[in-house]
Amino acid sequence: QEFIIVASTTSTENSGLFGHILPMFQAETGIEVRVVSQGTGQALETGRRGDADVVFVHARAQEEAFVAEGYGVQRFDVMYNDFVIVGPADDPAGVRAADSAAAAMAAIAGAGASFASRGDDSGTHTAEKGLWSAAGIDPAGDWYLSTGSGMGATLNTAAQVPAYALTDRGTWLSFANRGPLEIVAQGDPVLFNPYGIILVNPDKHAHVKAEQGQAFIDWIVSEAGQQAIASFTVAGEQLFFPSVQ
Amino acid sequence: MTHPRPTSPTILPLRLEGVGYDVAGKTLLSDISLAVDPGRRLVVMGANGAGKSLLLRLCHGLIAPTAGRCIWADGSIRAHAQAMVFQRPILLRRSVAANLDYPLALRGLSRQARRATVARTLDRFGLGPLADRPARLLSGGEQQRLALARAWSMQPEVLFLDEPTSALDPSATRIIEEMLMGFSAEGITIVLTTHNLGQARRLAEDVAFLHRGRLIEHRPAADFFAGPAAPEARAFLAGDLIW
Amino acid sequence: MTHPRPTSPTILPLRLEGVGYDVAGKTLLSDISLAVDPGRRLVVMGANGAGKSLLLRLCHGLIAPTAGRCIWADGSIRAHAQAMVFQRPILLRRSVAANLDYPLALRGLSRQARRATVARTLDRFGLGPLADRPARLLSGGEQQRLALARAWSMQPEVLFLDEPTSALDPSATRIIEEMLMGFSAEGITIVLTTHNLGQARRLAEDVAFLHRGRLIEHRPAADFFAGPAAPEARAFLAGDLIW
Amino acid sequence: MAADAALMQIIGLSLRVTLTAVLVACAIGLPLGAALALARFPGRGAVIVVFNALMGLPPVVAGLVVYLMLSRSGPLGDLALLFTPEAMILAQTVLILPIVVSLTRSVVEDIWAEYREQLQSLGASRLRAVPTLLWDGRVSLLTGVLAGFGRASAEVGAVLIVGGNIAGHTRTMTTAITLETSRGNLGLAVALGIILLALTLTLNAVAWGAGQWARGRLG
Amino acid sequence: MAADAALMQIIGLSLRVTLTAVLVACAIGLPLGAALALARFPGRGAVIVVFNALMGLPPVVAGLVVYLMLSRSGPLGDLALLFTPEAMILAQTVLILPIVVSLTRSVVEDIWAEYREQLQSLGASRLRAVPTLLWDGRVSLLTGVLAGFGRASAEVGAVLIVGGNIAGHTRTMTTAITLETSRGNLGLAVALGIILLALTLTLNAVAWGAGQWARGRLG
Ligand SMILES: Nc1ncnc2c1ncn2[C@@H]1O[C@H](COP(=O)(O)OP(=O)(O)OP(=O)(O)O)[C@@H](O)[C@H]1O
Ligand SMILES: Nc1ncnc2c1ncn2[C@@H]1O[C@H](COP(=O)(O)OP(=O)(O)OP(=O)(O)O)[C@@H](O)[C@H]1O
Ligand SMILES: [Mg+2]
Ligand SMILES: [Mg+2]
Repeated sequence: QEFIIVASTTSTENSGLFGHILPMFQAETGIEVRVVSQGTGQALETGRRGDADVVFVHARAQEEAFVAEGYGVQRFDVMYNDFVIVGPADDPAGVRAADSAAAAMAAIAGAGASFASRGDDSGTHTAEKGLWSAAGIDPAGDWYLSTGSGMGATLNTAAQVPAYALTDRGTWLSFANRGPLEIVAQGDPVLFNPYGIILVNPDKHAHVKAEQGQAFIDWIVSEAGQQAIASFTVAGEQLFFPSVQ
Repeated sequence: MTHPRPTSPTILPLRLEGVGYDVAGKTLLSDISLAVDPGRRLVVMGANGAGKSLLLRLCHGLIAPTAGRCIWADGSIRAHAQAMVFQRPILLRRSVAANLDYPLALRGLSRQARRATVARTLDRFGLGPLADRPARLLSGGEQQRLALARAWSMQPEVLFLDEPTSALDPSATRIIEEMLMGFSAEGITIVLTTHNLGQARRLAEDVAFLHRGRLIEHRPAADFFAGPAAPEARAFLAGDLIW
Repeated sequence: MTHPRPTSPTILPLRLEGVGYDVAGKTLLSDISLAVDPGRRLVVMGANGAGKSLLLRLCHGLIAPTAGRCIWADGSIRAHAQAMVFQRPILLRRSVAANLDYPLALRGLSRQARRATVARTLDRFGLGPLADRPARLLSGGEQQRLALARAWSMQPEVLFLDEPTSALDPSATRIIEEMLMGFSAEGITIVLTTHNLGQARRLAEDVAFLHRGRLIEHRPAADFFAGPAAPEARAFLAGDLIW
Repeated sequence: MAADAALMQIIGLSLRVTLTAVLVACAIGLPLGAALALARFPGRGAVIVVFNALMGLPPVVAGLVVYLMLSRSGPLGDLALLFTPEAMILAQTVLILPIVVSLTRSVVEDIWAEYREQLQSLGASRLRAVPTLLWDGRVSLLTGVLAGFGRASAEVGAVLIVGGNIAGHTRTMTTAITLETSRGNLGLAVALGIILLALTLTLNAVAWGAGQWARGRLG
Repeated sequence: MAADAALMQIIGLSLRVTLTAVLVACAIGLPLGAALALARFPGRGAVIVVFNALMGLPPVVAGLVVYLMLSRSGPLGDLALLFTPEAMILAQTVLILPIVVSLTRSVVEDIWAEYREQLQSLGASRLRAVPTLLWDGRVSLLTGVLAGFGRASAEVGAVLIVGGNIAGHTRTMTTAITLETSRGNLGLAVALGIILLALTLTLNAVAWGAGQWARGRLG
């Protein structure tokens, strides 16, 4: 039984995407894909140490560094989803009125409303830091809760406090414990969240199953793979959008 | 005796009515009927494994009979105002003095009263120099002496003693025997087992003789030693029995 | 005796040279010099707490002297071919038969040889009916008998016995004494403590008398009982000592 | 994390939460375990089995249960305890209580087997025997308490859920280690683990010293 | 997860990993703990303290250490054990070994205090006394083994790191619970926790029954 190990992020695993597409790939090629879902930083570290054959994450700058250092062969765009800002339905900071993501963040900070940050250097956390700097704010204070946890745990926290939070739409749609939270801001192009896939460099780690790994990459960027991604829905909503035309 | 007199006995006699004791289908004691009368010195005799210790534990209320009943004069199953010295005394993992203090504290005596009683008891039993020693490191005889002292300090109306001098040297044995006679003179009831025939003769007013879990003689000591009716008892006194 | 003769003694005499034993700054034994000669019956006497059990444990090699030395004729510190019956025997949490089997298995005897020895021992000590009982539930005397049986089955050249009949009934005591005389006749060396003066008179060839951790007499039994030199020993024999 | 002050704060919180939880678990678990060793009642075996099994209570489940209790929508929501150190203490207490109870029961059962008749003869009720047995078994009980302490100090699943791992407020050593791991900072994670173990080691050394001293005095 | 087959597979893996780890930890830990109770050597106190402290080894740290060993860039990388059930067994064994060792030492020390002179007199060397003491202490040792089992079966931090929580391959009950929690499916997480506890309960009931039977035969 052939298999490869893919180090990926919790957001893709938690959303159920892999459960949807991997059986199709296996049916086609006979290759089993074992997905280890970790924080983005940890997933890249796993690749760097040669413990995965493929990494599949969303943190563009870090991915490019990974390739530049020679740990990855090449980065391929696969798909994107987007981030949304969620918050208490009564929207104490008036985020709904903001006309951009940065303005939304400024409103939260301005009102001193609670904000739950993942604080784990994940792709989502990196995107959040980008939004704060775009808003010209250095978030600190009692209202800013750095949970140091995965997306799900952070949303669990945000639902309880309640607090605003930045989350990817995939996790949000499949998240069951929303409490008073709902989407209060979305649609700004800066909330675009691209996923890349990279084969771990067999020159660094000779045991990497380059052939099967490349087969997976080839398939996922192929027509069939892209369609598989597009056909994945949660509650009737498409979560991920193919980025290969 | 420096020991205060106990209040007049009210819990005696203790009556055993058709008492039996089975464990796991084995009958260890059967059909024992017996009254422990107030103020008497009863010596329980019998070969090893005859059931003497079981009988004392039944009387003392530590095990419950599986047939018949043990009942005190006041109707209780397990009366206070009794104490027992075990064949193999169990000492607490504390000092000698703390072992003496423990049952007194259980009875709710004040710290002061306890200190006085402990001091008196240590002195009475020659345990003064050992007061601060960990009780479990004492020699065999010292442990037995401590167990005796502890029982004495509880001022019981009935005192059960299971081979209480088996580890004692001859002079200690003599002193303990004298003390037991003294208690008896104060009205304390004594139930004792011993394999020391001389001791039995010296102490017994009544004798109960057990054989394989049955009570086959219960008579005044003078009669018993003059010539027991049961052949087993006769053989026992002659040292004839073989296991 | 159905027991096979031991091979001729080579490990004796055991010599104690200026042996002392201190615990936590307290001197429990001091300056004991003594030889345990082959084939003799040595009875160690003394009041409670005199140090008899400590002396036996030192000789048997269970504790190491803090001064002086104990040395066997073959130069070893702790010889095999010895066995000891403790004042308070420790039985394993197993059946009576398994308790007898254990030391034999330690010696590497075959299953068959063990089964035969166990059967013979059970029979010899009247423990047959108790073979399958959990050893820890035996009566006090039965436990002591089992401990004696276990030591016997090990076919020692030297047998240490710490008050071995203290829990036995009179006839069991007599039988054990006869057996000890029998072992002695076979050449087994016996070191025994007892508070039973009659037993000491019956068994002793030599007497060692301890007083407060010191060896104050070590003489042939006849001399000792005729009239010990030391006043402490005289008082002890008269039962005069008080603690 | 780089700042020493932050590290100190995290260490302080870890110690406070764990030690308080151990203290509470002992205050309840030692007498309860001893009582369970002594008591005879129908269903006693079942209770013992349940406590034994609860030694295997998954921390996440313990955390979730406490979370659902303390949640704003839960029965105790009004106490506003969620995401506070108090909630973490509660979750850890739930987690280690079965360990303390089961190990205490086991130790006390052994001593009780030896002491039962003697204590009853001396006039001790079963209730009164509890402190006696705990005191006489103190050296052996120590290992069980240390096992509970170890479990609490190493635990992350429960404190993460009810504490939220909020920086500067409910972040402990273990949640910090988990965070650094998910950031891929494996070296830092291991370093934090070593600091935690060093703390644990120190506490254990002190406990052992105390135990030896007690044993010496007790013979 | 919905599929029963998947659930069965997860349960099977959990049991396999945990029971194997307990078995290995007992095979090493029981004799080692007993030996530690008997042996007298300089530094013995330190070794005991270290094992006591290691009861508080954070699972994440144990997981990381095993991870760093088994990683392709680690010393044992060529074994290709990472993200396999075997790696999980190894990590859990590391985790519960100190528990088994420490609790065994504590129990055996108590029996040894009673047995020492008698066993030496009967001719048992310290080495030979080890199996004797383990056998005679078997009822008391059971609770320690169950504590180790509980820790292993409830554990998630270490198996997550070295197993990777790969669906159908290294996903266990506890990692599934963690996953469902992070999905916000708290109800499902608690339900899985209850299944896990039910399994633990069953195993504990069997162990208790066996222990009672042994106690009956042993007196
Ligand atoms: N480990 C120990 N620590 C402190 N004191 C001890 C220890 N062992 C024995 N002792 C003390 O040493 C003295 C001698 O003890 P030993 O057991 O040898 O007495 P013995 O002569 O056998 O008395 P008995 O006739 O009562 O058995 C006693 O006073 C006892 O309390
Ligand atoms: N819990 C028990 N389970 C099984 N058998 C027991 C139990 N307790 C006592 N026995 C048995 O019952 C019999 C009587 O025991 P008991 O201790 O009363 O004897 P005893 O007359 O005191 O003997 P000794 O003179 O040796 O002390 C013994 O054969 C003993 O083995
Ligand atoms: Mg008896
Ligand atoms: Mg002695």
